[in-house]
Amino acid sequence: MELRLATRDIAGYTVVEVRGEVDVYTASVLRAKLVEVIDRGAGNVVADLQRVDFLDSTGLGVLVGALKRLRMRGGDMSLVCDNEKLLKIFRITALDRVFALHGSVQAATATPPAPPAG
Amino acid sequence: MELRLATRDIAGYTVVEVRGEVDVYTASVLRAKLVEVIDRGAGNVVADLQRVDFLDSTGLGVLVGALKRLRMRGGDMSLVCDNEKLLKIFRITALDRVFALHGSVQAATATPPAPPAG
Amino acid sequence: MIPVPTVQLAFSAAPQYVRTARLVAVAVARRAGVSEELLDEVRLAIGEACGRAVARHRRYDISELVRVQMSDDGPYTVQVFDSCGAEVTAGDGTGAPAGDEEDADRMQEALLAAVARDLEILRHDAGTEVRMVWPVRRRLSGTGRVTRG
Amino acid sequence: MIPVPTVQLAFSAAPQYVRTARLVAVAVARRAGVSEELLDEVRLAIGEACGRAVARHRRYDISELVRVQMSDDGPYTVQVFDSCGAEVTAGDGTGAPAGDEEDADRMQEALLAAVARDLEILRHDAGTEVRMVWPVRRRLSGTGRVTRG
Ligand SMILES: Nc1ncnc2c1ncn2[C@@H]1O[C@H](COP(=O)(O)OP(=O)(O)O)[C@@H](O)[C@H]1O
Ligand SMILES: Nc1ncnc2c1ncn2[C@@H]1O[C@H](COP(=O)(O)OP(=O)(O)O)[C@@H](O)[C@H]1O
Repeated sequence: MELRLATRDIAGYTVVEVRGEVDVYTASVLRAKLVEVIDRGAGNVVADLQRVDFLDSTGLGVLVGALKRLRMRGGDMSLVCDNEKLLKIFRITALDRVFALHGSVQAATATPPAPPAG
Repeated sequence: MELRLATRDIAGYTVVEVRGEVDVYTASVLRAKLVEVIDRGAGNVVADLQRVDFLDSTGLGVLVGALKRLRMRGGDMSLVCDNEKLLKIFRITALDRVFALHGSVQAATATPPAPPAG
Repeated sequence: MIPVPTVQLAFSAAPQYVRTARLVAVAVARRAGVSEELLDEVRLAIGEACGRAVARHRRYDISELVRVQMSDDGPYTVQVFDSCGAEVTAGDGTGAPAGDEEDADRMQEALLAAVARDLEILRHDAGTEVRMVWPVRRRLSGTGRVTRG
Repeated sequence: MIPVPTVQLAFSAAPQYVRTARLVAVAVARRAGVSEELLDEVRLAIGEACGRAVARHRRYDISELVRVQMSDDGPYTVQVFDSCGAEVTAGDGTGAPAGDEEDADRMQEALLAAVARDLEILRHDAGTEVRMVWPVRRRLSGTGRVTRG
Protein backbone atom coordinates (compact mmCIF):
# COMPACT_ATOMS: atom_id res chain seq x y z
CA MET A 1 0.00 0.00 0.00
CA GLU A 2 3.01 2.24 0.36
CA LEU A 3 4.18 4.39 -2.49
CA ARG A 4 7.05 3.16 -4.66
CA LEU A 5 8.76 5.27 -7.29
CA ALA A 6 11.22 4.42 -10.07
CA THR A 7 12.70 6.63 -12.77
CA ARG A 8 14.12 5.73 -16.18
CA ASP A 9 14.94 7.59 -19.41
CA ILE A 10 13.26 6.53 -22.64
CA ALA A 11 13.76 8.30 -25.98
CA GLY A 12 14.19 11.79 -24.53
CA TYR A 13 11.51 11.37 -21.86
CA THR A 14 11.95 10.90 -18.14
CA VAL A 15 9.49 8.24 -17.10
CA VAL A 16 8.52 8.22 -13.43
CA GLU A 17 6.82 4.96 -12.57
CA VAL A 18 4.44 5.34 -9.62
CA ARG A 19 3.17 2.32 -7.68
CA GLY A 20 0.80 2.08 -4.74
CA GLU A 21 -1.42 4.73 -3.18
CA VAL A 22 -0.93 8.43 -3.84
CA ASP A 23 -2.90 10.14 -1.13
CA VAL A 24 -2.78 12.77 1.58
CA TYR A 25 -0.22 10.57 3.35
CA THR A 26 2.20 9.87 0.50
CA ALA A 27 1.69 12.73 -1.98
CA SER A 28 4.60 14.63 -0.46
CA VAL A 29 6.93 11.79 -1.49
CA LEU A 30 5.76 12.00 -5.11
CA ARG A 31 6.05 15.79 -5.02
CA ALA A 32 9.65 15.59 -3.81
CA LYS A 33 10.56 13.11 -6.54
CA LEU A 34 8.98 15.17 -9.33
CA VAL A 35 10.62 18.37 -8.11
CA GLU A 36 13.97 16.58 -7.97
CA VAL A 37 13.59 15.21 -11.50
CA ILE A 38 12.52 18.58 -12.91
CA ASP A 39 15.24 20.50 -11.06
CA ARG A 40 17.84 18.08 -12.41
CA GLY A 41 16.77 19.25 -15.87
CA ALA A 42 14.16 16.81 -17.13
CA GLY A 43 12.03 18.69 -19.63
CA ASN A 44 9.63 15.98 -20.73
CA VAL A 45 8.21 13.89 -17.98
CA VAL A 46 5.88 10.92 -18.26
CA ALA A 47 4.17 9.86 -15.03
CA ASP A 48 3.31 6.19 -15.41
CA LEU A 49 0.25 5.61 -13.21
CA GLN A 50 -0.58 2.12 -14.43
CA ARG A 51 0.22 0.58 -11.06
CA VAL A 52 -1.43 3.24 -8.92
CA ASP A 53 -4.20 1.68 -6.79
CA PHE A 54 -5.57 4.85 -5.33
CA LEU A 55 -5.27 8.54 -6.15
CA ASP A 56 -6.89 11.38 -4.24
CA SER A 57 -7.05 15.14 -4.70
CA THR A 58 -3.71 15.64 -2.93
CA GLY A 59 -2.11 13.39 -5.54
CA LEU A 60 -3.87 15.28 -8.34
CA GLY A 61 -2.60 18.54 -6.84
CA VAL A 62 0.96 17.23 -7.01
CA LEU A 63 0.56 16.22 -10.66
CA VAL A 64 -0.85 19.63 -11.58
CA GLY A 65 1.92 21.34 -9.60
CA ALA A 66 4.58 19.40 -11.51
CA LEU A 67 2.95 20.24 -14.83
CA LYS A 68 2.96 23.95 -13.98
CA ARG A 69 6.59 23.80 -12.89
CA LEU A 70 7.53 22.09 -16.16
CA ARG A 71 5.52 24.42 -18.37
CA MET A 72 7.23 27.44 -16.78
CA ARG A 73 10.48 25.98 -18.12
CA GLY A 74 9.08 25.13 -21.52
CA GLY A 75 8.69 21.42 -20.67
CA ASP A 76 5.65 19.20 -20.49
CA MET A 77 4.23 16.22 -18.64
CA SER A 78 1.93 13.47 -19.81
CA LEU A 79 0.33 10.59 -17.93
CA VAL A 80 0.04 6.89 -18.61
CA CYS A 81 -3.17 5.49 -17.25
CA ASP A 82 -5.21 2.49 -18.39
CA ASN A 83 -7.35 2.10 -15.32
CA GLU A 84 -11.01 3.10 -15.63
CA LYS A 85 -11.19 4.01 -11.93
CA LEU A 86 -8.42 6.60 -12.29
CA LEU A 87 -9.63 7.80 -15.69
CA LYS A 88 -12.95 8.58 -14.05
CA ILE A 89 -11.18 10.75 -11.49
CA PHE A 90 -9.40 12.67 -14.26
CA ARG A 91 -12.71 13.22 -16.01
CA ILE A 92 -14.52 14.40 -12.87
CA THR A 93 -11.82 16.97 -12.17
CA ALA A 94 -11.52 17.93 -15.88
CA LEU A 95 -7.83 17.05 -15.74
CA ASP A 96 -8.32 14.85 -18.78
CA ARG A 97 -8.33 18.14 -20.70
CA VAL A 98 -5.19 19.40 -18.94
CA PHE A 99 -2.99 16.33 -19.31
CA ALA A 100 -2.27 14.19 -22.34
CA LEU A 101 -3.34 10.71 -21.26
CA HIS A 102 -1.80 7.61 -22.87
CA GLY A 103 -2.66 3.94 -22.60
CA SER A 104 0.94 2.75 -22.37
CA VAL A 105 4.48 4.04 -21.80
CA GLN A 106 5.22 3.08 -25.39
CA ALA A 107 2.45 5.35 -26.68
CA ALA A 108 3.59 8.17 -24.39
CA THR A 109 7.17 8.02 -25.67
CA ALA A 110 6.51 7.13 -29.34
CA THR A 111 6.91 10.65 -30.73
CA PRO A 112 10.22 12.41 -29.98
CA PRO A 113 9.67 15.26 -27.51
CA ALA A 114 9.36 18.80 -28.84
CA PRO A 115 12.58 20.78 -28.33
CA PRO A 116 12.30 23.23 -25.40
CA ALA A 117 10.78 26.52 -26.47
CA GLY A 118 13.18 29.47 -26.23
CA MET B 1 -11.01 -13.08 4.54
CA GLU B 2 -14.28 -14.94 4.69
CA LEU B 3 -14.45 -18.52 5.86
CA ARG B 4 -14.59 -21.29 3.26
CA LEU B 5 -15.22 -24.92 4.06
CA ALA B 6 -14.90 -28.12 2.00
CA THR B 7 -15.41 -31.73 3.02
CA ARG B 8 -14.01 -34.93 1.51
CA ASP B 9 -13.59 -38.55 2.64
CA ILE B 10 -10.14 -40.10 2.75
CA ALA B 11 -9.41 -43.63 3.97
CA GLY B 12 -12.17 -43.73 6.59
CA TYR B 13 -11.66 -40.12 7.72
CA THR B 14 -13.86 -37.12 7.05
CA VAL B 15 -11.54 -34.27 6.22
CA VAL B 16 -12.95 -30.78 6.71
CA GLU B 17 -10.77 -28.24 4.97
CA VAL B 18 -11.00 -24.81 6.58
CA ARG B 19 -9.85 -21.67 4.78
CA GLY B 20 -9.80 -18.05 5.88
CA GLU B 21 -10.43 -16.53 9.30
CA VAL B 22 -12.12 -18.46 12.08
CA ASP B 23 -13.12 -15.84 14.58
CA VAL B 24 -15.98 -14.48 16.67
CA TYR B 25 -17.69 -13.57 13.39
CA THR B 26 -17.36 -16.84 11.47
CA ALA B 27 -16.95 -19.52 14.15
CA SER B 28 -20.69 -20.26 14.05
CA VAL B 29 -20.33 -21.32 10.41
CA LEU B 30 -17.59 -23.81 11.28
CA ARG B 31 -19.61 -25.05 14.24
CA ALA B 32 -22.64 -25.70 12.03
CA LYS B 33 -20.53 -27.61 9.51
CA LEU B 34 -18.85 -29.80 12.13
CA VAL B 35 -22.16 -30.56 13.84
CA GLU B 36 -23.66 -31.49 10.49
CA VAL B 37 -20.76 -33.79 9.61
CA ILE B 38 -20.82 -35.48 13.01
CA ASP B 39 -24.61 -35.86 13.06
CA ARG B 40 -24.45 -37.45 9.61
CA GLY B 41 -22.31 -40.16 11.22
CA ALA B 42 -18.68 -39.18 10.67
CA GLY B 43 -16.70 -40.85 13.46
CA ASN B 44 -13.20 -39.74 12.59
CA VAL B 45 -12.83 -36.15 11.62
CA VAL B 46 -9.71 -34.34 10.48
CA ALA B 47 -9.87 -30.55 10.54
CA ASP B 48 -7.35 -29.30 7.99
CA LEU B 49 -6.27 -25.86 9.21
CA GLN B 50 -3.36 -25.37 6.80
CA ARG B 51 -5.10 -22.49 5.04
CA VAL B 52 -6.46 -20.78 8.14
CA ASP B 53 -5.06 -17.23 8.40
CA PHE B 54 -6.45 -16.35 11.77
CA LEU B 55 -7.92 -18.33 14.65
CA ASP B 56 -9.24 -16.89 17.89
CA SER B 57 -10.64 -18.37 21.09
CA THR B 58 -14.14 -18.65 19.61
CA GLY B 59 -12.69 -20.87 16.88
CA LEU B 60 -10.80 -22.91 19.46
CA GLY B 61 -14.03 -23.31 21.42
CA VAL B 62 -15.72 -24.72 18.34
CA LEU B 63 -12.92 -27.23 17.76
CA VAL B 64 -13.04 -28.38 21.40
CA GLY B 65 -16.84 -28.60 21.23
CA ALA B 66 -16.64 -30.83 18.16
CA LEU B 67 -14.05 -33.05 19.80
CA LYS B 68 -16.27 -33.51 22.86
CA ARG B 69 -19.27 -34.30 20.67
CA LEU B 70 -17.25 -36.89 18.77
CA ARG B 71 -15.73 -38.50 21.85
CA MET B 72 -19.22 -38.94 23.37
CA ARG B 73 -19.97 -41.12 20.35
CA GLY B 74 -16.68 -43.00 20.45
CA GLY B 75 -15.17 -40.95 17.63
CA ASP B 76 -12.15 -38.66 17.49
CA MET B 77 -10.86 -35.54 15.79
CA SER B 78 -7.33 -34.55 14.83
CA LEU B 79 -5.99 -31.34 13.34
CA VAL B 80 -3.66 -30.60 10.44
CA CYS B 81 -1.59 -27.51 11.08
CA ASP B 82 1.83 -26.56 9.78
CA ASN B 83 1.72 -22.89 10.64
CA GLU B 84 3.90 -21.72 13.53
CA LYS B 85 1.49 -18.87 14.33
CA LEU B 86 -1.40 -21.29 14.91
CA LEU B 87 0.77 -23.89 16.64
CA LYS B 88 1.74 -21.22 19.13
CA ILE B 89 -1.95 -20.62 19.89
CA PHE B 90 -2.47 -24.34 20.50
CA ARG B 91 0.51 -24.40 22.85
CA ILE B 92 -0.62 -21.31 24.81
CA THR B 93 -4.05 -22.83 25.42
CA ALA B 94 -2.59 -26.31 26.07
CA LEU B 95 -4.76 -27.67 23.25
CA ASP B 96 -1.66 -29.26 21.76
CA ARG B 97 -2.12 -31.86 24.50
CA VAL B 98 -5.81 -32.30 23.75
CA PHE B 99 -5.66 -32.68 19.97
CA ALA B 100 -3.41 -34.86 17.84
CA LEU B 101 -1.67 -32.36 15.55
CA HIS B 102 -0.35 -33.44 12.15
CA GLY B 103 1.81 -31.68 9.60
CA SER B 104 -0.21 -32.83 6.58
CA VAL B 105 -3.51 -34.44 5.64
CA GLN B 106 -1.51 -37.45 4.48
CA ALA B 107 0.03 -37.89 7.93
CA ALA B 108 -3.38 -37.43 9.59
CA THR B 109 -5.00 -40.15 7.46
CA ALA B 110 -2.04 -42.57 7.14
CA THR B 111 -3.19 -45.01 9.84
CA PRO B 112 -6.69 -46.50 9.42
CA PRO B 113 -9.06 -45.10 12.06
CA ALA B 114 -9.73 -47.18 15.17
CA PRO B 115 -13.15 -48.88 14.97
CA PRO B 116 -15.73 -47.11 17.14
CA ALA B 117 -15.67 -48.33 20.74
CA GLY B 118 -18.82 -50.16 21.81
CA MET C 1 -31.89 -4.79 22.97
CA ILE C 2 -29.64 -5.17 19.95
CA PRO C 3 -28.20 -1.78 19.11
CA VAL C 4 -28.37 -0.10 15.71
CA PRO C 5 -25.16 -0.98 13.86
CA THR C 6 -22.86 1.98 14.29
CA VAL C 7 -19.16 2.57 14.15
CA GLN C 8 -17.45 5.72 15.29
CA LEU C 9 -13.85 6.61 14.63
CA ALA C 10 -11.93 9.56 16.00
CA PHE C 11 -8.33 10.36 15.20
CA SER C 12 -5.78 13.08 15.68
CA ALA C 13 -5.29 15.24 12.63
CA ALA C 14 -2.47 13.37 10.91
CA PRO C 15 -2.50 12.19 7.28
CA GLN C 16 -1.77 8.55 8.07
CA TYR C 17 -5.08 8.18 9.89
CA VAL C 18 -6.98 9.17 6.77
CA ARG C 19 -5.91 5.77 5.47
CA THR C 20 -7.26 4.16 8.59
CA ALA C 21 -10.56 5.98 8.09
CA ARG C 22 -10.79 4.76 4.47
CA LEU C 23 -10.12 1.21 5.61
CA VAL C 24 -12.80 1.33 8.27
CA ALA C 25 -15.40 3.10 6.16
CA VAL C 26 -15.03 0.57 3.35
CA ALA C 27 -15.08 -2.43 5.71
CA VAL C 28 -18.24 -1.15 7.38
CA ALA C 29 -19.82 -0.27 4.03
CA ARG C 30 -19.16 -3.79 2.74
CA ARG C 31 -20.77 -5.33 5.83
CA ALA C 32 -23.62 -2.84 5.64
CA GLY C 33 -24.46 -4.18 2.19
CA VAL C 34 -23.20 -1.37 -0.05
CA SER C 35 -22.61 -2.99 -3.44
CA GLU C 36 -19.05 -3.72 -4.55
CA GLU C 37 -19.26 -1.28 -7.48
CA LEU C 38 -19.87 1.59 -5.07
CA LEU C 39 -17.03 0.78 -2.69
CA ASP C 40 -14.47 2.74 -4.74
CA GLU C 41 -16.72 5.78 -4.45
CA VAL C 42 -17.02 5.28 -0.71
CA ARG C 43 -13.25 4.91 -0.37
CA LEU C 44 -12.54 8.07 -2.33
CA ALA C 45 -15.30 10.16 -0.76
CA ILE C 46 -14.36 9.29 2.82
CA GLY C 47 -10.70 9.88 2.03
CA GLU C 48 -11.49 13.32 0.64
CA ALA C 49 -13.80 14.27 3.50
CA CYS C 50 -11.30 13.15 6.14
CA GLY C 51 -8.37 14.71 4.27
CA ARG C 52 -10.34 17.95 4.24
CA ALA C 53 -10.95 17.74 7.99
CA VAL C 54 -7.29 16.95 8.74
CA ALA C 55 -6.14 19.86 6.57
CA ARG C 56 -8.55 22.22 8.33
CA HIS C 57 -7.45 21.13 11.80
CA ARG C 58 -3.82 21.64 10.83
CA ARG C 59 -4.46 24.94 9.10
CA TYR C 60 -6.26 26.37 12.14
CA ASP C 61 -4.05 24.60 14.66
CA ILE C 62 -6.86 22.64 16.28
CA SER C 63 -5.85 19.80 18.58
CA GLU C 64 -9.28 18.11 18.77
CA LEU C 65 -9.75 14.74 17.11
CA VAL C 66 -11.40 14.47 13.70
CA ARG C 67 -14.55 12.38 14.13
CA VAL C 68 -16.24 9.99 11.71
CA GLN C 69 -19.55 8.27 12.30
CA MET C 70 -20.86 5.41 10.16
CA SER C 71 -24.31 3.99 10.50
CA ASP C 72 -26.38 1.61 8.48
CA ASP C 73 -29.70 1.94 10.18
CA GLY C 74 -31.27 2.65 6.81
CA PRO C 75 -28.90 3.56 3.97
CA TYR C 76 -25.18 3.69 4.73
CA THR C 77 -24.52 7.14 6.18
CA VAL C 78 -21.11 8.57 6.90
CA GLN C 79 -20.61 11.83 8.77
CA VAL C 80 -17.19 13.47 9.06
CA PHE C 81 -16.87 16.21 11.67
CA ASP C 82 -14.13 18.77 12.00
CA SER C 83 -13.82 21.15 14.95
CA CYS C 84 -13.26 24.30 12.93
CA GLY C 85 -16.27 26.41 13.89
CA ALA C 86 -16.96 29.96 12.74
CA GLU C 87 -15.01 31.35 15.67
CA VAL C 88 -11.85 29.56 14.63
CA THR C 89 -12.08 30.08 10.88
CA ALA C 90 -12.82 33.81 11.28
CA GLY C 91 -9.24 34.36 12.42
CA ASP C 92 -6.39 33.93 9.96
CA GLY C 93 -5.34 30.33 9.58
CA THR C 94 -1.65 29.92 10.37
CA GLY C 95 -1.10 28.17 7.07
CA ALA C 96 -3.51 29.22 4.36
CA PRO C 97 -3.40 26.90 1.34
CA ALA C 98 -0.95 27.77 -1.39
CA GLY C 99 0.51 26.31 -4.58
CA ASP C 100 -0.58 22.77 -5.33
CA GLU C 101 -2.66 22.71 -2.16
CA GLU C 102 -4.96 25.27 -3.71
CA ASP C 103 -5.32 23.12 -6.83
CA ALA C 104 -5.88 20.12 -4.60
CA ASP C 105 -8.62 21.96 -2.69
CA ARG C 106 -10.48 22.74 -5.91
CA MET C 107 -10.23 19.14 -7.07
CA GLN C 108 -11.28 17.92 -3.67
CA GLU C 109 -14.53 19.79 -4.01
CA ALA C 110 -15.11 18.41 -7.49
CA LEU C 111 -14.39 14.86 -6.35
CA LEU C 112 -16.52 15.06 -3.23
CA ALA C 113 -19.45 16.46 -5.18
CA ALA C 114 -19.11 13.75 -7.82
CA VAL C 115 -18.54 10.61 -5.77
CA ALA C 116 -20.38 11.23 -2.51
CA ARG C 117 -24.05 10.47 -2.82
CA ASP C 118 -26.36 13.04 -1.27
CA LEU C 119 -23.48 15.20 -0.15
CA GLU C 120 -24.31 17.80 2.47
CA ILE C 121 -21.86 20.15 4.13
CA LEU C 122 -23.42 21.49 7.32
CA ARG C 123 -21.96 24.30 9.41
CA HIS C 124 -22.45 23.79 13.13
CA ASP C 125 -21.18 26.07 15.88
CA ALA C 126 -18.54 23.56 16.84
CA GLY C 127 -17.34 22.90 13.30
CA THR C 128 -18.44 21.50 9.96
CA GLU C 129 -20.03 18.18 9.14
CA VAL C 130 -19.69 16.44 5.79
CA ARG C 131 -22.52 13.96 5.42
CA MET C 132 -22.72 11.34 2.70
CA VAL C 133 -25.21 8.56 2.03
CA TRP C 134 -25.02 5.40 -0.10
CA PRO C 135 -27.78 2.91 -0.80
CA VAL C 136 -27.50 -0.61 0.63
CA ARG C 137 -28.39 -3.71 -1.33
CA ARG C 138 -29.86 -5.74 1.49
CA ARG C 139 -30.36 -5.60 5.24
CA LEU C 140 -28.25 -7.63 7.60
CA SER C 141 -29.91 -9.57 10.34
CA GLY C 142 -28.17 -7.21 12.74
CA THR C 143 -27.70 -10.02 15.22
CA GLY C 144 -24.45 -11.18 13.67
CA ARG C 145 -25.47 -14.73 14.47
CA VAL C 146 -26.99 -15.80 11.19
CA THR C 147 -25.69 -19.23 10.35
CA ARG C 148 -25.34 -20.40 6.81
CA GLY C 149 -24.96 -24.05 5.82
CA MET D 1 -0.32 22.48 18.43
CA ILE D 2 -0.01 19.05 16.87
CA PRO D 3 -1.99 16.57 18.96
CA VAL D 4 -0.67 13.35 20.41
CA PRO D 5 -1.29 10.56 17.88
CA THR D 6 -4.49 8.88 18.96
CA VAL D 7 -7.22 6.82 17.35
CA GLN D 8 -10.51 5.96 19.00
CA LEU D 9 -12.99 3.44 17.68
CA ALA D 10 -16.46 2.74 19.04
CA PHE D 11 -18.83 0.11 17.66
CA SER D 12 -22.10 -1.55 18.45
CA ALA D 13 -21.74 -4.99 20.00
CA ALA D 14 -21.78 -7.14 16.85
CA PRO D 15 -19.13 -9.74 15.94
CA GLN D 16 -18.36 -8.29 12.53
CA TYR D 17 -16.99 -5.10 14.07
CA VAL D 18 -14.41 -7.10 15.99
CA ARG D 19 -12.78 -7.59 12.59
CA THR D 20 -12.88 -3.88 11.99
CA ALA D 21 -11.24 -3.31 15.37
CA ARG D 22 -8.46 -5.79 14.54
CA LEU D 23 -7.87 -4.07 11.22
CA VAL D 24 -7.63 -0.65 12.81
CA ALA D 25 -5.51 -1.72 15.76
CA VAL D 26 -2.97 -3.40 13.48
CA ALA D 27 -2.88 -0.49 11.02
CA VAL D 28 -2.28 1.97 13.84
CA ALA D 29 0.27 -0.33 15.49
CA ARG D 30 2.22 -0.58 12.24
CA ARG D 31 2.28 3.20 11.84
CA ALA D 32 3.14 3.61 15.52
CA GLY D 33 6.29 1.58 14.92
CA VAL D 34 5.38 -1.74 16.55
CA SER D 35 7.67 -4.31 14.91
CA GLU D 36 6.24 -6.67 12.29
CA GLU D 37 6.89 -9.75 14.46
CA LEU D 38 4.61 -8.37 17.15
CA LEU D 39 1.68 -7.51 14.86
CA ASP D 40 0.22 -11.02 15.05
CA GLU D 41 0.15 -10.66 18.82
CA VAL D 42 -1.54 -7.29 18.54
CA ARG D 43 -4.12 -8.67 16.10
CA LEU D 44 -4.97 -11.62 18.32
CA ALA D 45 -4.98 -9.67 21.59
CA ILE D 46 -7.22 -6.88 20.31
CA GLY D 47 -9.52 -9.45 18.74
CA GLU D 48 -9.82 -11.30 22.04
CA ALA D 49 -10.33 -8.15 24.10
CA CYS D 50 -12.99 -6.82 21.72
CA GLY D 51 -14.64 -10.22 21.39
CA ARG D 52 -14.83 -10.34 25.17
CA ALA D 53 -16.44 -6.90 25.31
CA VAL D 54 -18.96 -7.77 22.58
CA ALA D 55 -19.88 -11.01 24.33
CA ARG D 56 -20.38 -9.18 27.63
CA HIS D 57 -22.57 -6.50 26.06
CA ARG D 58 -24.71 -9.16 24.44
CA ARG D 59 -24.84 -11.31 27.54
CA TYR D 60 -26.03 -8.41 29.70
CA ASP D 61 -28.11 -6.84 26.96
CA ILE D 62 -26.22 -3.54 26.93
CA SER D 63 -26.86 -1.24 23.99
CA GLU D 64 -23.86 1.07 24.53
CA LEU D 65 -21.01 0.98 22.05
CA VAL D 66 -17.83 -0.96 22.80
CA ARG D 67 -14.95 1.53 22.86
CA VAL D 68 -11.32 1.10 21.87
CA GLN D 69 -8.60 3.68 22.30
CA MET D 70 -5.18 3.42 20.70
CA SER D 71 -2.36 5.79 21.48
CA ASP D 72 1.33 5.82 20.77
CA ASP D 73 2.43 8.69 22.92
CA GLY D 74 5.12 6.45 24.36
CA PRO D 75 4.66 2.71 23.80
CA TYR D 76 1.64 1.56 21.80
CA THR D 77 -1.24 1.36 24.26
CA VAL D 78 -4.65 -0.11 23.50
CA GLN D 79 -7.57 0.16 25.88
CA VAL D 80 -10.81 -1.73 25.31
CA PHE D 81 -13.80 -0.59 27.34
CA ASP D 82 -17.05 -2.42 27.91
CA SER D 83 -20.06 -0.88 29.67
CA CYS D 84 -20.78 -3.80 31.96
CA GLY D 85 -20.26 -2.27 35.39
CA ALA D 86 -20.82 -4.00 38.73
CA GLU D 87 -24.46 -2.95 38.75
CA VAL D 88 -25.15 -4.74 35.49
CA THR D 89 -23.11 -7.87 36.08
CA ALA D 90 -24.57 -8.38 39.59
CA GLY D 91 -27.91 -9.28 38.00
CA ASP D 92 -28.24 -12.51 36.08
CA GLY D 93 -27.03 -12.19 32.52
CA THR D 94 -29.80 -13.16 30.11
CA GLY D 95 -27.48 -15.55 28.34
CA ALA D 96 -24.79 -16.99 30.62
CA PRO D 97 -22.07 -18.81 28.68
CA ALA D 98 -22.56 -22.51 28.09
CA GLY D 99 -21.06 -25.36 26.08
CA ASP D 100 -18.22 -24.36 23.78
CA GLU D 101 -18.60 -20.75 24.86
CA GLU D 102 -17.38 -21.71 28.29
CA ASP D 103 -14.36 -23.44 26.77
CA ALA D 104 -13.84 -20.41 24.57
CA ASP D 105 -13.93 -18.10 27.60
CA ARG D 106 -11.21 -20.11 29.33
CA MET D 107 -9.04 -20.06 26.22
CA GLN D 108 -9.68 -16.39 25.76
CA GLU D 109 -8.17 -15.70 29.16
CA ALA D 110 -5.17 -17.87 28.39
CA LEU D 111 -4.62 -16.17 25.03
CA LEU D 112 -5.05 -12.66 26.36
CA ALA D 113 -2.61 -13.31 29.20
CA ALA D 114 -0.08 -14.79 26.80
CA VAL D 115 -0.15 -12.41 23.85
CA ALA D 116 -1.05 -9.03 25.37
CA ARG D 117 1.98 -7.30 26.80
CA ASP D 118 1.45 -5.77 30.23
CA LEU D 119 -2.16 -6.89 30.37
CA GLU D 120 -4.31 -5.15 32.95
CA ILE D 121 -8.02 -5.68 33.49
CA LEU D 122 -9.40 -2.74 35.46
CA ARG D 123 -12.90 -2.61 36.94
CA HIS D 124 -14.44 0.84 36.75
CA ASP D 125 -17.94 1.78 37.89
CA ALA D 126 -19.08 2.12 34.30
CA GLY D 127 -17.57 -1.14 33.10
CA THR D 128 -14.27 -2.92 32.61
CA GLU D 129 -11.16 -1.81 30.79
CA VAL D 130 -8.67 -4.17 29.20
CA ARG D 131 -5.37 -2.36 28.77
CA MET D 132 -2.47 -3.67 26.72
CA VAL D 133 0.90 -2.19 25.86
CA TRP D 134 3.46 -3.03 23.17
CA PRO D 135 6.90 -1.52 22.66
CA VAL D 136 7.55 0.63 19.59
CA ARG D 137 10.73 0.41 17.56
CA ARG D 138 11.06 4.08 16.69
CA ARG D 139 9.21 7.34 17.11
CA LEU D 140 7.38 8.95 14.22
CA SER D 141 7.81 12.62 13.64
CA GLY D 142 4.18 13.02 14.58
CA THR D 143 3.76 15.72 11.97
CA GLY D 144 3.06 13.27 9.18
CA ARG D 145 5.04 15.51 6.85
CA VAL D 146 8.40 13.77 6.88
CA THR D 147 9.61 13.51 3.32
CA ARG D 148 11.89 10.76 2.20
CA GLY D 149 13.91 10.94 -1.04
N1 LIG E 1 -18.66 -17.80 4.72
C1 LIG E 1 -18.94 -16.97 5.73
N2 LIG E 1 -17.98 -16.15 6.17
C2 LIG E 1 -18.24 -15.30 7.18
N3 LIG E 1 -19.39 -15.24 7.84
C3 LIG E 1 -20.36 -16.02 7.46
C4 LIG E 1 -20.20 -16.90 6.37
N4 LIG E 1 -21.34 -17.54 6.19
C5 LIG E 1 -22.17 -17.09 7.10
N5 LIG E 1 -21.61 -16.19 7.90
C6 LIG E 1 -22.31 -15.61 9.03
O1 LIG E 1 -23.25 -14.71 8.48
C7 LIG E 1 -23.36 -13.56 9.26
C8 LIG E 1 -23.54 -12.38 8.36
O2 LIG E 1 -23.44 -12.82 7.07
P1 LIG E 1 -23.45 -11.80 5.91
O3 LIG E 1 -24.47 -10.77 6.22
O4 LIG E 1 -23.59 -12.52 4.63
O5 LIG E 1 -22.00 -11.14 6.05
P2 LIG E 1 -20.93 -10.78 4.91
O6 LIG E 1 -21.30 -9.41 4.48
O7 LIG E 1 -19.61 -10.84 5.63
O8 LIG E 1 -21.04 -11.81 3.82
C9 LIG E 1 -22.12 -13.52 10.15
O9 LIG E 1 -22.46 -13.29 11.45
C10 LIG E 1 -21.47 -14.89 10.01
O10 LIG E 1 -21.50 -15.60 11.23
N1 LIG F 1 7.34 5.16 0.50
C1 LIG F 1 6.57 5.85 1.34
N2 LIG F 1 5.28 5.51 1.49
C2 LIG F 1 4.49 6.20 2.32
N3 LIG F 1 4.87 7.27 3.03
C3 LIG F 1 6.11 7.67 2.92
C4 LIG F 1 7.02 6.96 2.10
N4 LIG F 1 8.19 7.54 2.23
C5 LIG F 1 8.02 8.56 3.05
N5 LIG F 1 6.77 8.66 3.48
C6 LIG F 1 6.32 9.75 4.35
O1 LIG F 1 6.83 9.45 5.62
C7 LIG F 1 5.92 9.79 6.62
C8 LIG F 1 5.98 8.74 7.69
O2 LIG F 1 6.87 7.77 7.28
P1 LIG F 1 7.06 6.48 8.13
O3 LIG F 1 7.11 6.87 9.55
O4 LIG F 1 8.21 5.73 7.61
O5 LIG F 1 5.69 5.73 7.85
P2 LIG F 1 5.44 4.21 7.56
O6 LIG F 1 5.29 3.58 8.92
O7 LIG F 1 4.16 4.20 6.78
O8 LIG F 1 6.59 3.66 6.78
C9 LIG F 1 4.59 9.93 5.94
O9 LIG F 1 3.97 11.09 6.33
C10 LIG F 1 4.86 9.94 4.45
O10 LIG F 1 4.54 11.19 3.88
